[in-house]
Amino acid sequence: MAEQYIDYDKAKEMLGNLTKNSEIEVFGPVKKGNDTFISKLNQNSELSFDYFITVNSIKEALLPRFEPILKYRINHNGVTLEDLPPVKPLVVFGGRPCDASSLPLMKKLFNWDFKDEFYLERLKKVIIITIACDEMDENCFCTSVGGSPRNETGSDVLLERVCSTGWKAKAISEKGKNFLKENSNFFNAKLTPEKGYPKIAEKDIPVVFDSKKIKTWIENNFESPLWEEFGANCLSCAACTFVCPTCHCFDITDDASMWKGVRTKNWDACTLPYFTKHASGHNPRSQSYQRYRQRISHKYSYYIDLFGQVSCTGCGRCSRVCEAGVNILDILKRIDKEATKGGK
Amino acid sequence: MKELIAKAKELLMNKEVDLLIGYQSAGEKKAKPLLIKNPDDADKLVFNEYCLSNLVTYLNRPDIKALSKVAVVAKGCDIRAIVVLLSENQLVREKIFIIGMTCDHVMSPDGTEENIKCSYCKVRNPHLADVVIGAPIDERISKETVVRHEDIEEFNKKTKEEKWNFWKEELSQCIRCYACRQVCPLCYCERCIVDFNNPQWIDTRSNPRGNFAWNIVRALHLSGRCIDCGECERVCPANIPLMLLNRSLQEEAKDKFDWEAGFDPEAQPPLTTFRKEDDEEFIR
Amino acid sequence: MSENWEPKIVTFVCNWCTYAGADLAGTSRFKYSPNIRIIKTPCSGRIDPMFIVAAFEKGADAVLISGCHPGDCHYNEGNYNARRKFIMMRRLLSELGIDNERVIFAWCSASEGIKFARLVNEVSEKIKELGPFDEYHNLDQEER
Amino acid sequence: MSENVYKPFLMEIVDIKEEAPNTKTFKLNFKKPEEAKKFSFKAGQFGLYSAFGSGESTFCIASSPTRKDYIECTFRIAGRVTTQLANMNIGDTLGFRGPYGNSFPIEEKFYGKNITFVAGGIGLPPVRCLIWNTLDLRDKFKDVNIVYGARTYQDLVYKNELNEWEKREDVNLITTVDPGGEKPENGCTVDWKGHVGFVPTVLEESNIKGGKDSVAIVCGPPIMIKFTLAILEKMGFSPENIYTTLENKMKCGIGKCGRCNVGNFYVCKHGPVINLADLSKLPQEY
Amino acid sequence: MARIGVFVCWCGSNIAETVNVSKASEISGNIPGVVYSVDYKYMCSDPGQTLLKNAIKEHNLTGAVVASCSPRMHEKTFRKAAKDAGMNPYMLEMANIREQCSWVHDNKDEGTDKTIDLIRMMVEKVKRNHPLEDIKIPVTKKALVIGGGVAGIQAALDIAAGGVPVVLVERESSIGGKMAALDETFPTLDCSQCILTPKMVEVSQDPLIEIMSFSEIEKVEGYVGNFKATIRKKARYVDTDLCTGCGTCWLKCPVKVTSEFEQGLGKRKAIYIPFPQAIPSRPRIDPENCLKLTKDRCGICQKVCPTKAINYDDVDRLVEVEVGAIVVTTGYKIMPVSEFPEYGGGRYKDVVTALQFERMVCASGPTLGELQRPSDGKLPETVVFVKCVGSRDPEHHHSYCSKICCMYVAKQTMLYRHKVHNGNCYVFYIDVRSNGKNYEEFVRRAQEKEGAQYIRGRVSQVYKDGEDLVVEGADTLTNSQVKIKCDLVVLATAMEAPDGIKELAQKLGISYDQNGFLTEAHPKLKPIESSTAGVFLAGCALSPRDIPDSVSEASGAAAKVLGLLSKDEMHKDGVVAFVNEATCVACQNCIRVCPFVAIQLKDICNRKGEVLRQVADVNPGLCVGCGTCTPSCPSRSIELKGFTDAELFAEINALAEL
Repeated sequence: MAEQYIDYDKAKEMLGNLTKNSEIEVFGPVKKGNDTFISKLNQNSELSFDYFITVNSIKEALLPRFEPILKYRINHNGVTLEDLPPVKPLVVFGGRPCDASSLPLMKKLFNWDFKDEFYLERLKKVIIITIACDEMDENCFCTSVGGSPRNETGSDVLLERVCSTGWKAKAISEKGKNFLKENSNFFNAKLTPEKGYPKIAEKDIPVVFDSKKIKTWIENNFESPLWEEFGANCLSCAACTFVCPTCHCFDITDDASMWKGVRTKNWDACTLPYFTKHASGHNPRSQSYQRYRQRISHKYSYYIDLFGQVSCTGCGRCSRVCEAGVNILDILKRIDKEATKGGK
Repeated sequence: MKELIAKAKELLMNKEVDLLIGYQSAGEKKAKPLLIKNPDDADKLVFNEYCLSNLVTYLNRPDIKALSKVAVVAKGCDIRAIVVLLSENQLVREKIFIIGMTCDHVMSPDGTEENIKCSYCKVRNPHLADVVIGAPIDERISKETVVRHEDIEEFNKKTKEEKWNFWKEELSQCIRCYACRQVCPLCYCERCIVDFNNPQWIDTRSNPRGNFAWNIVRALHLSGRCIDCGECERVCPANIPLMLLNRSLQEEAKDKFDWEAGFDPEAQPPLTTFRKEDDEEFIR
Repeated sequence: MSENWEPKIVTFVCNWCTYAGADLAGTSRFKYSPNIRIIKTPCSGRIDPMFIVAAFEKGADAVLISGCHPGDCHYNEGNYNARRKFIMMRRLLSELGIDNERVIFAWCSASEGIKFARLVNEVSEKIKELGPFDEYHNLDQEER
Repeated sequence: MSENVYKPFLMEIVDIKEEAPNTKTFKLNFKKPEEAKKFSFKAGQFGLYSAFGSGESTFCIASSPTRKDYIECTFRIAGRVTTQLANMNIGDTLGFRGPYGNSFPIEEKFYGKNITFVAGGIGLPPVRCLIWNTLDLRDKFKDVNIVYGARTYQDLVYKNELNEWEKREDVNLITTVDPGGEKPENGCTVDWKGHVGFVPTVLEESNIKGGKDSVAIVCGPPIMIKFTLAILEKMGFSPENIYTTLENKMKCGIGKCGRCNVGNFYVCKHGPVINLADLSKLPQEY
Repeated sequence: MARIGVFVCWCGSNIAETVNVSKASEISGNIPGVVYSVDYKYMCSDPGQTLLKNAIKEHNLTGAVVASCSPRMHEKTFRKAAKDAGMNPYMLEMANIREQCSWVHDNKDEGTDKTIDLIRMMVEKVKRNHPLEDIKIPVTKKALVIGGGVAGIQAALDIAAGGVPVVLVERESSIGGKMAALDETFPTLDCSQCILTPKMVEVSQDPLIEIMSFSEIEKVEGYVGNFKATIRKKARYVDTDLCTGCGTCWLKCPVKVTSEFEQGLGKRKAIYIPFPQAIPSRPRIDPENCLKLTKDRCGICQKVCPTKAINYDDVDRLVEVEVGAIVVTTGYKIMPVSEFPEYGGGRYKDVVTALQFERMVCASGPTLGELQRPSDGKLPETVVFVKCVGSRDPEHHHSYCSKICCMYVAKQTMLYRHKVHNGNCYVFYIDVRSNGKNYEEFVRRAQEKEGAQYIRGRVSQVYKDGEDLVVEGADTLTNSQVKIKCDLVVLATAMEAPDGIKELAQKLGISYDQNGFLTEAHPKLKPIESSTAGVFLAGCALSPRDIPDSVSEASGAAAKVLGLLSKDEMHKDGVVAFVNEATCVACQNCIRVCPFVAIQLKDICNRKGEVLRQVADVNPGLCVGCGTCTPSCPSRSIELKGFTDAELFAEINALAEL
């Protein structure tokens, strides 16, 4: 097949077209203030393609902020469970490789023994159209965790910028191939690749730590005073975890009137003070640095024990969003240094 | 800066304080909080117009509260938070050492615009401080001036429907990360009302209903208390203009109760008192 | 709006003045619209502004809050404290674009049975005019 | 979409027992007999019980896996869900999903050994399941000791069963109440014949023996566990032979929600049963 | 286990006419948690109550909803019935389907629907209700009366008459108050001393009354039934136990100073009793003027004292008393003439207050009743009285009316005319307020029979013309300016709250108004109660009053005290606030809004006794259950039993769509 290109206008048209179909959910980049967000699109959404990286990750599309997992009716004789609406197919446009590479990671968890079909079903039905990076900032570190600006993992279609207003499309998966085929009328832009694109190469993002060393250090240094230093600035909000492509913790709550109710899975975060607090008042992780330690350890140690992989894609979103100045890359580099120093 | 570092070293060296909270550089035109216990670390301290954070919020953290004395670098606007915390029995004045910094204005990180709160600032020279560092600065607004916020004026030109649609759109983007709560120096509850589930006052789902309830209760709990530091809006990852609500309630407190929070630790907070002649035109 | 839609007006009253006023409306047989549901609290000081939100969330089209006139409070000051909270809540609701006609505050004494009946009728008529508060009710999305 | 892992079985309350102040035991039958048929569990496993309208709460299954067709759970009123559960009547419906988690290694590790149960207060329900399991297979074990204590006589749960065990020749039951708990002014309605003293002390003073052949199962409030473990080690129980169940906060019960882990140990998946040797390797975050 | 019964009353046809009661009962039976529902013709009748009681027992109900009339009518009835049947009375709620449904609606369908809603709301509430217990507070059977004027004297006597011991605290060295300084009293013109002193003696002789004169309240802790007052017994330098009141000391004392009791018109000694009939009849030494205490000279009194009662080393002592109730009768002070320079006050000796005038005409006064003007002792031939001086003058002084001036000015004109039969006396007035028994007649007598000339208008100035004073003012009836030459000007200056009243109010936790007068708990229905339970008020401490009002209020307060202390313990209902100490952060909002000072901070300590943190703490004895604290608490750590958020939310929740 000949090379396929899509430009801004065609992309807008395509996404606009897809949004018309109420049977599918479409996510794409929308500008708000100075920032761009991956948002669920509707007819009025104003798309924007000139962004370096979205504030949030595409996680939101596959693991909704809240999602019903049970519906029921209450009556005098008991309770009746009701069917849930089926998961809709999705198209997610505009994530970065560090977004898409989170999906296989997350799948491992939701597929672990008990299968969370809500996530898995969406994963089956989603088309991930990733835009390869052609910019970076000081918070990016995908290469240190096995990624790259043009990493294909998790994507169905990868778009690579060829000029200021368009991309070259590449199908990665079967799903992606079909999508390109079905939407070939949008992927037929006549674009001439311009010089200077892509602006960055893999080598621009150097590997700055060794995640194996970090794991070993974490395993042996649970009580290290450094954790207090790492978490010193943390104010215990959930901004970092909510924008993170791989943070997946959730809460389950019921909302009910007298007669009917819905049980919902909601985002929750290990950094929030109440996360592990028992009804008795006991809290195993009562201090903010302990919670921050859990976050890092989970990603760089526990997850590897369970699923053999670091649960971080190096997107740097957590550092960008943290206004208290907690910077994950600084911390990982420091751990790396400590580990090297300690010889472990 | 030299003066600040010297003072910090002195405090830490003489063990006058266990911890000092100040700012450090976080790259060009950026600063971030610095919590230090060791006098040697004092060299990292900076103070410039990019020192946006209100460090007073750290004073509420349980591990910091447990210390016997803590020094905090604070601008006049930040000290207003200390005043409120003192009046609400959350701090013991003797346990904090306030390093007041004179400050003309701060800048948003892109480095061009003066932060909006600074145009209403009445405390360029810090009050209540144990030591004031920096040359005195002319106050551009006197304490008596009744501030009219331009953003509120502009917003209030909208019709009901426009306002409703505006907030519906904005608040539907709230992801309930509670960054606004956690960064707020005045949100110090041991258990936030949103974590209270019997009854469940506020839907914890980040659906529009829950988001409305959450933002309403937050604004209400800050009414008559908010000191206009703007931290909630600054940290909001969804860029929701939270200060629109807080500022309008500040105006209301000023208009109806002649009250501005954060100046007098002895004064009775307005929602815990009343005047018999309070406005009741709206009551039938 | 369905044809036989009737507004749902949740009313929070204090025990000593307005509840007694409503009783007086009853003993005097002043007829009023059946669209209100009264929730009794000891004092208007007990009425949390968040009750308004809760009522809207549960399907109320309007909320009526009533207590003793200033100076009449059984507990001296409860209504004064409440008044300040309501001032703030009202401003906040209006900032959010919520129609002030849907949140009504009134003082109604134990002797004002007629005022209570009139009030309910006025509010009921007004809300019929405004229609159901779908904007708020529709905020309750079970799915994204 | 295939099976919804979060969908509970609907259960009917067929019996309610008031065990102690604010503590109740429900006996639950499956509403659908076909679900009952398929259902099985092992001692030590737990489930999530729904009060529809309030949410889910985690408790162990307190009945023995050797007794089919029903399950029992015992809970104390602590939060919103348990409050609603406590308000329910016989015939009402609640939800149950499970069984989840690991179980006590009865066949592998307990057969042929002396078994000592040490429980305090509301810590008895998690081991009650195992006690009945043990008693139902009594000839597989050597001595069976049960040391159980609570703050007051009122707070002792399963009083009928305590009587039953007391009478059995093949069980050594030691009951105790904290000093003062035997007094009528603290709600004691009987002439208390058991011990008066804290569980660890009573355990230490007993004639129970440790050693290779002995397994202990400990459950109760953290402070009791802490002191009991020290005593057990002194009595000659090896850390591998001391078991307890962890009770971290849980939401999903199936390893997804990221709440219950202690280090890389997911209480809902790798636990809740854990022996002291393994527990000591985990970070102190429970 | 919620097992709730619903009882729908027909109230004959009162409810049944507009509400389909059987349908309401039937549908109510389907609400989860309801195990029994029934409708009945008259629930409040004996058979109705029996039905309720039997159902509670038979169905083992944990809660009940009676849908009938207003709870204001029958809540007590049904709760008592529930209690009789063994159910906690607070587990019964009423749905008001008569006053607030059947009587105000016409349409039966609408009425029935609303009834079902109202029942459902109450069922949901009852599900969340908790059994509450009445609160029992032990009481100390002793009372404290603060202020020994006529009101305090009366209150003490009445309380003691009821068999309850009383401590009567007076700041001055004798009880008696302002009334002791008066000459004759309106409207009967009986001699003030003649009627007051017997009462003073009675107080001193009553074995149940302990007088602590020359003493002040230092501190008050505790709450209704259980106050602990610390009283400062100021150094008197005279041992009152040893002293017999023989009077040798004050006769021999060489120092003469101006007498306060005589309003500055007479003299007293440095060791003195304020007036001859003082109770206790024990002198004190004025340390500012005593030569021994100021200059270490003299010492005569000690030398002459036959009982060795003089102690120059005396110091203040603090005494604690435990009492169950407190009566505050701290009275008033009057504004001095010096506040009114425009009327010559402070400039001319012959411009005096009405109280000074009382002393000038009093037979026991400094001139023994000879009327002499202060400047030169001349008999005043013309006297001008000016009313509303400082009162009813919001621009300059007080906006309130001092209430008694109209009457005592009328009295004083008569007293004057009785002394100076052909003297002229003029009264400047705004209007004459004489609304008491025989008061109007009294004023008319002064005007018509006793020759007082009333001029309606304000005085603009008083100045001196030679030896004479000239009073210049307006006569608004003739619309003319008047100038009156006179010898004496008497100003009826305003009554004011006494010094130290605010401090005292703060110690007692009671409120005061902008004028410093104490505030009653309710202006109409609780006129002698303060906002703090167990603290009662009487007399001019509240606002200007005359003697009969003060005395009757004092008796009223005494009756309140006796009622309160009549039982060994007080009972109050269980609707009180409670604190969740685990989540309270001691922000003090609740403490600040509580109108009854029922909440305080409490320290939470570890086992070593170190303070870990503070929390709010409700004193259930003081809490009246208004619930104002609850919305003030941002973390909802204080709630009101019987009206918890869970209970009220349940009612709101019950309204959600079917």
